[in-house]
Amino acid sequence: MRQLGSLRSDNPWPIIAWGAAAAVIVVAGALGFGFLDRFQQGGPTLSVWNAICRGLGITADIGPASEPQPPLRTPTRIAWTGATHDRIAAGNPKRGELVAANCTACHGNQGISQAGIYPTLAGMDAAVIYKQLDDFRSGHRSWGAMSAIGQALSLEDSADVAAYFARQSGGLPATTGDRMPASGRSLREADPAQRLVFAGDPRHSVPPCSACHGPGGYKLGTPALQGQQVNYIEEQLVAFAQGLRQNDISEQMRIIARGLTPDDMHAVAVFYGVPTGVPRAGGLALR
Amino acid sequence: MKNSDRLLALYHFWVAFAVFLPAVVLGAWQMLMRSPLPAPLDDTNAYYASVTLHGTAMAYVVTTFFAMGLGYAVIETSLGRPVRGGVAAWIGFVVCLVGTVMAVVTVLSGRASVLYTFYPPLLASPWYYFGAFLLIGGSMIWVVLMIYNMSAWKRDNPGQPVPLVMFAITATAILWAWAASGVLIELLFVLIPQALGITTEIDAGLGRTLFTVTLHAIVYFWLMPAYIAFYTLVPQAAGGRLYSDTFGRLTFISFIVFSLPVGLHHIFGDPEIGAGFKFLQSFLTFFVVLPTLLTVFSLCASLEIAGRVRGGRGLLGWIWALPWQEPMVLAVALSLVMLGLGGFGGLINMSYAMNNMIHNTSWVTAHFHLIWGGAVLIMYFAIAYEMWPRITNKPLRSKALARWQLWLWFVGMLVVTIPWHVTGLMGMPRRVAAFDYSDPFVAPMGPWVIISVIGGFILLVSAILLITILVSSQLGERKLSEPLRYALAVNPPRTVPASLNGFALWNCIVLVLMVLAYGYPLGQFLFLKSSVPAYDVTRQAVSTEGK
Amino acid sequence: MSSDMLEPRVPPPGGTSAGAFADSTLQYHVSASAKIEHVAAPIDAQTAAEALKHGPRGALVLASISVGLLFVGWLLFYFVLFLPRGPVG
Amino acid sequence: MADTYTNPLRRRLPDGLIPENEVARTEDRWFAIMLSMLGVMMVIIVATSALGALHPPSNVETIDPTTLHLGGEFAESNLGTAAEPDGSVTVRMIAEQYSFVPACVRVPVDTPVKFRITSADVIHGFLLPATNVNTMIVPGYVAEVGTTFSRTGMYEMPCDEFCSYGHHGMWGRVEVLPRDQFPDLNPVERTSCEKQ
Repeated sequence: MRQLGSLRSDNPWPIIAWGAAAAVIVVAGALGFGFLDRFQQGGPTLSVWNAICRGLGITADIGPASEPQPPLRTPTRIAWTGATHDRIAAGNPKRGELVAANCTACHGNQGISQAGIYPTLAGMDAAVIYKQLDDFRSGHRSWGAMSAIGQALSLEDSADVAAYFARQSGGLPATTGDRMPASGRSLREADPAQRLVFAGDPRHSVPPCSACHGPGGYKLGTPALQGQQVNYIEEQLVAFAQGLRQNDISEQMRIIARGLTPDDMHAVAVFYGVPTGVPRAGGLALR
Repeated sequence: MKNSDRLLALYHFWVAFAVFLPAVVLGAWQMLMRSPLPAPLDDTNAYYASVTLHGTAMAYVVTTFFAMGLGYAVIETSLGRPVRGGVAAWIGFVVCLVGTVMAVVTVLSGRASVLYTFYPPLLASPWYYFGAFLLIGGSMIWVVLMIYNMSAWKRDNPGQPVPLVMFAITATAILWAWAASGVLIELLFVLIPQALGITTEIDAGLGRTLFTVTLHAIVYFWLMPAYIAFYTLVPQAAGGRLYSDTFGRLTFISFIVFSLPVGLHHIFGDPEIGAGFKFLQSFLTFFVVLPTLLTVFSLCASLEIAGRVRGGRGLLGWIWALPWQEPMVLAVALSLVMLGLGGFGGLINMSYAMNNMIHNTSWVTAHFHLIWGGAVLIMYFAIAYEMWPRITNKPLRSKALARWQLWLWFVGMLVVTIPWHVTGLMGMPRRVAAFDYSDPFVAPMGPWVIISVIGGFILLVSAILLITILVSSQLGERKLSEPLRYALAVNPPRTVPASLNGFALWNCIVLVLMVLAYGYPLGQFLFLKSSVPAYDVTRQAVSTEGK
Repeated sequence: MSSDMLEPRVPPPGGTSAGAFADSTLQYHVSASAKIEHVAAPIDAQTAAEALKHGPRGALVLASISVGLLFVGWLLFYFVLFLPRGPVG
Repeated sequence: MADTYTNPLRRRLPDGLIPENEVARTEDRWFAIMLSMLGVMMVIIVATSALGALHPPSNVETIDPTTLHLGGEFAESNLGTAAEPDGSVTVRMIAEQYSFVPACVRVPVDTPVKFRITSADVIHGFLLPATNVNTMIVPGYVAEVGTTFSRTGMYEMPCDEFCSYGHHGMWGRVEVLPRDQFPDLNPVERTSCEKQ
């Protein structure tokens, strides 16, 4: 602080420095807030007051589209809010086991499916099961008996049964994010399935499946696919591509499936899936 | 030099260079990965982990350890007395080293592929954040020691000018303290609470804005050792004297003042900051160019003195008369060329709306590789060649090899970055693991990318050569070396105005400028409702926690 | 290789390291280092003054050319590349 | 000359063999030249930015990313290109891990286009090569960037910010159509580049 007090003639720097700093800030502030911000792309020139607000980031021109809105279509009722997480986390697997007794006829003992059209549920993320059940309940997803079953289940039932299946082993592996690096997991890979799964197809807006479905990647609301039924995976991809299934949030899977050819879909399904009736060794169908 | 201080400097330098070499290997592999050429272990996930590690190593580890080592060497040689607080210095060293190991191991395990810039709401394993916090926080011990040593010397030598090199390295430490405040606050109050599950939501805008407090000034923290060499080592290596001591002091002061309230120019493309503050900081950024422009002239003038004394005639004849066999003189010339090219890229980036042309393209990668990886790092090499005989008492093995190393680094860096500038203008995004070169849009970039890969491997050869020279010199015969010498100005000042001999005034100005430039942009997050759920890259979300 | 060792540094004509000549400026060496053995003044101030008797003309020319190129390049980028890419805001 | 020049800011600096004044004068001159060069650049930036209303995209507007699909501006039925009464168009998009939604949009040439984009999860980037359209997409905020395309054709749209493991697969497209073709498109055709 000694320096600050010394405004003697042998140290002109405090005056120079404070003066220069003040000048720079005043000029920059006046230009940035009072002048430049008045001009906007495709809009009228703003008053100085509005320009200052815009400069600060307080904008007034917020509002929905001015043209007539198309009728609202929502893919699902579920949103990944804290409340949803809490409800799923509150699921009681013991109670879920009782509810799940109704499921095993199709989805197999402990949720390990033996039939190609029914997905394996054992080890599936509880959030995924919960969301799909709610979509069946609300009609955002429809498939045969599942719509009726969904409507018969309460929210609590859904959370419980989701918790039960999520804890069953021998089905789908948990995605932990851990994975040793391995060769052949880039766009150079010749095998189309391996390439799609690990590198995607950027030209057709297809990201790598593994980034969300594993191995190695995970995304909220996304099922792990290793060990799922081949037919089921392929069928769902076709349904997403053709718009028969539309319950994916923000068109996530519809966009991707539209970029896949039928051959791609089959290759990916075979890569991930376990053909029906093949016994699983050690619980994990890892490649 | 006292033996303990010698070891202190040597250990810091060795951590820096030991981390540097593998980081270059990663860089070369990454270039291969994103090129059309075949790559070993081509795994896109590994690429993102590698980018995280390369960035963390180069941006935090190499630079921090190098600056700390240089600081301790400078204290002893410029103040002419041993480092005070040696125990604290070793504690700082260990803390930083533990942080480094923690961060590196976590990234290698694949649990922290969030890049060294963190990118909330992506969330890494808490161990990565702890590691980064210990590394950066540990270096604050060094900051305190630098300030303490300088003020203790000033107290003991009233009225004397602080040696320019000590003034400069203390300026570096003070700048680092200011710069690190952003990332430390982000780690402590945004990332670590979220990673530990203490908070449920994260404000990505707040995290990014805090990081920009660090993001520009950290670059000048990396840069300042190079400028220290420009002002205090180069003139004597060339055989002349420093043109102006005052210019040097003003340069380092300007870096402190103007490299801090300008960080928002890194997020010109972000929606959380109003246009007014973007322009304000763009305007201030123009002033951070000034010290570099002043240095270019001052450095040329110092070299001109040397060249003319050595018999150079005519307007530019002094250039040829310089002792080019000296690694330091060669390095400074190569550094200036890269500084010019990289600086040009920087002028484009900082020019308000023009940033949109190249924001987040490979142009930006090219820019900071030229500045830091080129202009700055080549001076780190030259400083190491200068320091090694002094701190090991073993002469440098071969100056010819050192010259080769510097030339290879220079050529490699240009071959790497010139194509990146071109592809950046073509619209190639950065931080991308793989490109589909069969896409007609990407295809024309292929040849450029292949050229840059060649440069990457030239850099790798140069890095290996550097380590070879340092190791073989250190294993050589012990021989008493000349002491490290700092350039005397043509007019050495007898006294220096108080403001050019300390930092109180400048810290006050920085504080005021930071409040004006960052007060509202950070304060707005108190009332903006913009917190979002985090996306943990390492484990599943809450739904299967109970598994 | 051995002749290529770093030390001793070949002294340039007209002087050697600090203390080798009588130079009045050396008594104010503290601005470089508090210890005279760490001060480099390979030439005395008189020689330096002689070298700069016309001012740092060469340095001015060299620095002006480099900075001039930067400036011209910036203008080209601004008007030839940036503005034709269309408005943004 | 050198002796008569006294810079008031540099009084009491030490004198040496080269008159300190001389050094100071050269320094001041160089400083002034550099300052004016930067000044010229700043004047150019301010003038062109004012004339062309050029700014970095800086619309500060917050939104809840978890409920975008439940209604409001970014519900899926509302995404894509919408014509405004004043003749301009607004493109609404979501960026999510690891897609742009819609993956391809169509807009008319020589028409003011305003992109309004938000993220459903993490940070993404939005870049149209060979234009100045470039903005970060930060979750919790709506990014807004406007331009006018002067050239028809297909523009690639890579995500230009690291958004985790699938980042390299996140590419979208914008197709700029001749002005007369655009009004004939129905809303579905505007938000999909597949041949109808």
